[in-house]
Amino acid sequence: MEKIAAAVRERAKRALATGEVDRVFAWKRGEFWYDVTPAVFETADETDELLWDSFCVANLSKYLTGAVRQGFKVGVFVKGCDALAFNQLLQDNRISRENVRLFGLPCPGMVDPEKLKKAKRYRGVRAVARAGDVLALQGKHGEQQVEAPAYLYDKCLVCRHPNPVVYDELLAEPQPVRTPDSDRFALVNELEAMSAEEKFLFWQEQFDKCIRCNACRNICPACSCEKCIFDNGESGVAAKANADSCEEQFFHLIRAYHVAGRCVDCGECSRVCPAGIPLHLLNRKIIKDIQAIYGDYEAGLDPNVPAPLATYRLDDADPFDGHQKGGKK
Amino acid sequence: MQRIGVFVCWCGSNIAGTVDVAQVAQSAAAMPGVVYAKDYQYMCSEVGQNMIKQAIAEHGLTRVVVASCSPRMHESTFRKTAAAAGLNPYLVEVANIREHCAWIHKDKAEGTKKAIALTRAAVAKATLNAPLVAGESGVEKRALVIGGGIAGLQTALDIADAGYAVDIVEKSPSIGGKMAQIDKTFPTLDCSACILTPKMVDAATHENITLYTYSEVESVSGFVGNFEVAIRQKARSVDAKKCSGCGLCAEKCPSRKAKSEFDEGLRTRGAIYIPFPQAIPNVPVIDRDECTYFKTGKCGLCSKICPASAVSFEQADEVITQRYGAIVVATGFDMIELDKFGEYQYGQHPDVITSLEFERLTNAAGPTGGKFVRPSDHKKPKKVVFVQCVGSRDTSGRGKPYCSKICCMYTAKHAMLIRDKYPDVEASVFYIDVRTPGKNFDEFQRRAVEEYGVQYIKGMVGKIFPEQDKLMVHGVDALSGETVVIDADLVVLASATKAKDDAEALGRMLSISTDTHDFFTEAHPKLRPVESHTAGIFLAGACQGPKDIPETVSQAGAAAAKAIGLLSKKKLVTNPCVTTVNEALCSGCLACEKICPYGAIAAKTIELTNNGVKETRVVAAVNEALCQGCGGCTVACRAGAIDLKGFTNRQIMAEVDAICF
Amino acid sequence: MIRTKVTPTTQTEALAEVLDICGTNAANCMQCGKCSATCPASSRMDVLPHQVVRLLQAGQVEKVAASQTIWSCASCFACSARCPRKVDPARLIEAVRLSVVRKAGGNYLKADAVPALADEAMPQQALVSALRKYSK
Amino acid sequence: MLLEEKTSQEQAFEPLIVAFCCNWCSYAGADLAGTSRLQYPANVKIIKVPCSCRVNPNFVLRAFQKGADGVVIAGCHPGDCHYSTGNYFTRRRFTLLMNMLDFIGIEKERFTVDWISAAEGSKFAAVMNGVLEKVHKLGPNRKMRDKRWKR
Repeated sequence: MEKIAAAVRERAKRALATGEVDRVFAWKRGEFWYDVTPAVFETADETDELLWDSFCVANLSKYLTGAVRQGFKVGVFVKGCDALAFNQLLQDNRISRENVRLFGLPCPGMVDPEKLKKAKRYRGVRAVARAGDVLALQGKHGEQQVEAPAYLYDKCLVCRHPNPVVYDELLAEPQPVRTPDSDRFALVNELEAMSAEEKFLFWQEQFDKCIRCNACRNICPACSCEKCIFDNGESGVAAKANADSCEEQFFHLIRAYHVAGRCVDCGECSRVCPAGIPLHLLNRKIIKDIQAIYGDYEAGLDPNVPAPLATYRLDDADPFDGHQKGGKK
Repeated sequence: MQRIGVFVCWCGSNIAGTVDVAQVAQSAAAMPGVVYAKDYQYMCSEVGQNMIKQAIAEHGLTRVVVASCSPRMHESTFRKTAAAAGLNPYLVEVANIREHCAWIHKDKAEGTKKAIALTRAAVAKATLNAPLVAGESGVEKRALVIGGGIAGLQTALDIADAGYAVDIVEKSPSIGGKMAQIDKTFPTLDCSACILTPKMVDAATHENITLYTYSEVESVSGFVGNFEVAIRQKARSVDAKKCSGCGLCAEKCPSRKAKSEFDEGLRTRGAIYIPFPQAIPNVPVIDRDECTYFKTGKCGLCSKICPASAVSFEQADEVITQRYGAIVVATGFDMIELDKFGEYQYGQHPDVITSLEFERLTNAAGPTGGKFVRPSDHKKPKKVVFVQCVGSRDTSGRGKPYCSKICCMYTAKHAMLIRDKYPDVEASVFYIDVRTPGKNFDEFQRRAVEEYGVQYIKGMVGKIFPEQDKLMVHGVDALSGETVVIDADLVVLASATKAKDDAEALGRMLSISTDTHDFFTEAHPKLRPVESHTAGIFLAGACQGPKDIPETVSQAGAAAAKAIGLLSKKKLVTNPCVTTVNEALCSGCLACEKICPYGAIAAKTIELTNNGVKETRVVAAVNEALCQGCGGCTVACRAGAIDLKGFTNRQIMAEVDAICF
Repeated sequence: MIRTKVTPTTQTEALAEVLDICGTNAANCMQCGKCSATCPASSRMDVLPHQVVRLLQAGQVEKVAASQTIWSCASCFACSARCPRKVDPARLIEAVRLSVVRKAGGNYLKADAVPALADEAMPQQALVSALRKYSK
Repeated sequence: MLLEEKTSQEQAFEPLIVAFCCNWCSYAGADLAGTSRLQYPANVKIIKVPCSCRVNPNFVLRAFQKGADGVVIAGCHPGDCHYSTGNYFTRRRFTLLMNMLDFIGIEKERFTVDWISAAEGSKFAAVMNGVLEKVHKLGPNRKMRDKRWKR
């Protein structure tokens, strides 16, 4: 991975030095060893700080909306899920393809620091190196090697697209897909099997934890409205105060509904939720329904295929026509 | 704060019988914003309306709520009342306490409670009502008629005579349609060509009519009064301006394999051909699929012999774009295929023909020159059997479940004509029911039986076996309960009518609906029979359902009258309840554009300064003249940037809140 | 022969039984006679198929039950295939037949008796139909 | 809770049903139900919308929040939409919303979409009676309800 990282750095430097792009969106080190933060690079010199490692989980696509609108030509690194997000933003007219240089990065899956912490591998670590599926935790007392899959984010374990679905150039060899697609609906299926009462209690407990920090919304590549309806006092549904649990239900249902057919299932909403609400389950429920009822559609795969809620078929399933009377056919 | 007046109507005892109207008025008076509340026996009466006008003036009302019958009944009445008193008509709301309350509940306490809730919802909505001004749009003084059969011709002539320009688009190389193929017309037996040809000539020479033959409508956009239509004029490969119509090319064309469409395939035609002698325009067309020159690059005989050098192999399709105020659809009908009716031997035996083929066979200008002979051996038949309802009234899926309407009459006509000309020929008709409602229709059919001795047999034909040069027709006489067999020489099948195969596609292009059988649906089966659901688009003839010629012509006249009524208007008032975009909220994702059935939403680029930085942004823009106000886009818009006037998100939510009060 | 007047009705138990057995709706029939015209066995029938349907529409099950027709029908289903109204006359006839043979002792033929009666030249279809028809 | 008390409370339960009806078909169907003097309980309150596709999921959730025990959306039959395609979108949108409500534990029976034409007054009454019956069985909707809401 370090070898690829060097190539990544080199490519960014060249892009800025030759004026191929005005800005490069990439990652740099945050405060801690497990902390990687998105960063904007404006000059070739700055790119020494640029990095690519097992913690580059942050999706950079959404940052493009502002920069592209101001007329900058931007270079951006995309992993598999980021590329889906990129396409979704493209479909929503939030960015323009011409102003973006896409550097594709096949992704081996990102490491979840929380999992390392839970496994008590956390203490004393200064840096983490990676070769294939082996993580080398380097600390005060030397190096310790662990198997990477055990510490990857859950969402990475059911990743369908480790390789970008769209890019201008690919900077590494493609990665194999880890698990079959069906696995990602396991939890949804479990919840569906519960009684109405159990389901409600489960979700009420989850939604009650919500502090309305809006992290889920801000990270989401499908949530890209100029002004969210929940921030708009005129809309009649705006509410920030956690006055009553019903408002959290409203917020989260509508949030999930607004990304229906547009969610690329990157799982970022759940990852960033400080309260640990499994928001991605709502999204996946919708994805599952759409696939079951309206056929295979994957948001972000092809921006030219109309989204399920932006189209219809005359012979769509009709769960409401219990009477089968009247009307055409 | 609004100053709202609430007016509760008794509707005599219709409402007052189950709703305590006084209590509704009393409760309304206490609702937020209400400064005046009153009940009266008949709010829609002159006295009632004056009461509203007076209250608007005296109490300075800014909103009016009328709790009365359905808004479908009197909303426009009360809007006019408010307008007369100087209030914007869209500041009026109606609470439906009759159809939705008084008439369905028996218990007075319950009814009163519900009436109060409905009134509260109307008050809550009215509070948020905004004054709306209906827009205006002009009317393009030109009509388009799609289809050049008798329906289209009659419509076009009527509109043109009223002084408006009309374009006729006809798919085939000549106008005339099905009627041109017919020999005689029932119930008067006048010659079809004799009454149609003058109309064709009239249309061709009328100063207000332009013909586009061998042309098809390619796209339609716009709205009532302002349609924009692209017409594809297919390449004739003959320059109509140079051609004198001498017909030499058609005569000399060496390719003779193509079947004549006009003669129902009973004879062949050249690759370059004039469909029939009276064709208008009298200009040949090259069937490029059949032409040796187009297939191999060799031949070109027509071009060489044309005295006017009118043949042009290079001619290309031309697309003409034109604006129209009204469109009349008159695309006509077809006959069903009979491949599912193997028992009748159609297609297997040349002497089993359809009624339309029979028309050509007996026509003086037809393939036999009017000589009544059968196709197989050109001998004169002795016995002719007619079978009605071949595929009509058939729910089994082989045919069509509806009655084709015209077959009883034309079969009687055919049988009668045979018996009249050739008294030695026997004619029998198998029928299920004889349906002859129409002026002089039943008399006509009875004459066939009583004067001309046509054998009518109630029953169907089960199978036909060819035996030597005869066709053994096995059937049943259901009335006598006998099985029958007739050794016929010719069998004529009255196949069912059907909508044109491309009717649904055209319907989609025009955004007008079709029924289960692809006939165009009228706006109301009784009261608006010639209008489609889309304003400005009218229907004439058999494209709306099976019809005979008199009916077609009267519907064509009616459609023309509707079109003239529209074209004569200076301005059209548009619906003010349209959507608007709040550009500050719009992200330009154009989810709204994708679901708009009217193409009323388009992208627009705006420039703005965001925190001192200049940005360009794409936003949605609504064409108010196109928007019909369904509001589907408002739901597609996640940010609520697009909203529907008269039914805003806030208004509907206020109603929900008031109902759940 | 003396003609007696009948009272058309759809409310008889016998009719209900017949309609229950076959599951088709005689009311769909518009008496076009296609079935009778099509029927290859009509020459042996005293009541033609379309008349069977009409009698059933009027509730006259006994007349059909007493007819030769129900035993002449070869169950070739030509009538059903060509019926424009999906009435399925063959099934109606079969149902009447069943309502007769289901009555105690009503069996027309025992299965054991068939081999002796079988005709080598008889087509398979008719043979199977006969078994179905006579051995309930 | 004493049994007696419970029964009396159940008897007192008067469900609140909010029905969104499209102007062209279902609202007219409701008018016809009235004109034909068909009975359905007063618990159903109708809000007119131009087309069933005007109904925002926000409205449905809002109604539940504010105390509705059931919500109905009624539109023209698919294929008969006055705006030609509106109800096709309604069908997709609310198929998904209904499944979602079910997924978080709001009983499917509380949310009904149906196609009622202007000629189907009796169907309108039948659908409303059906909804009432189902909601009666389920009892008051306490889920999603704004706790500040009192009736």
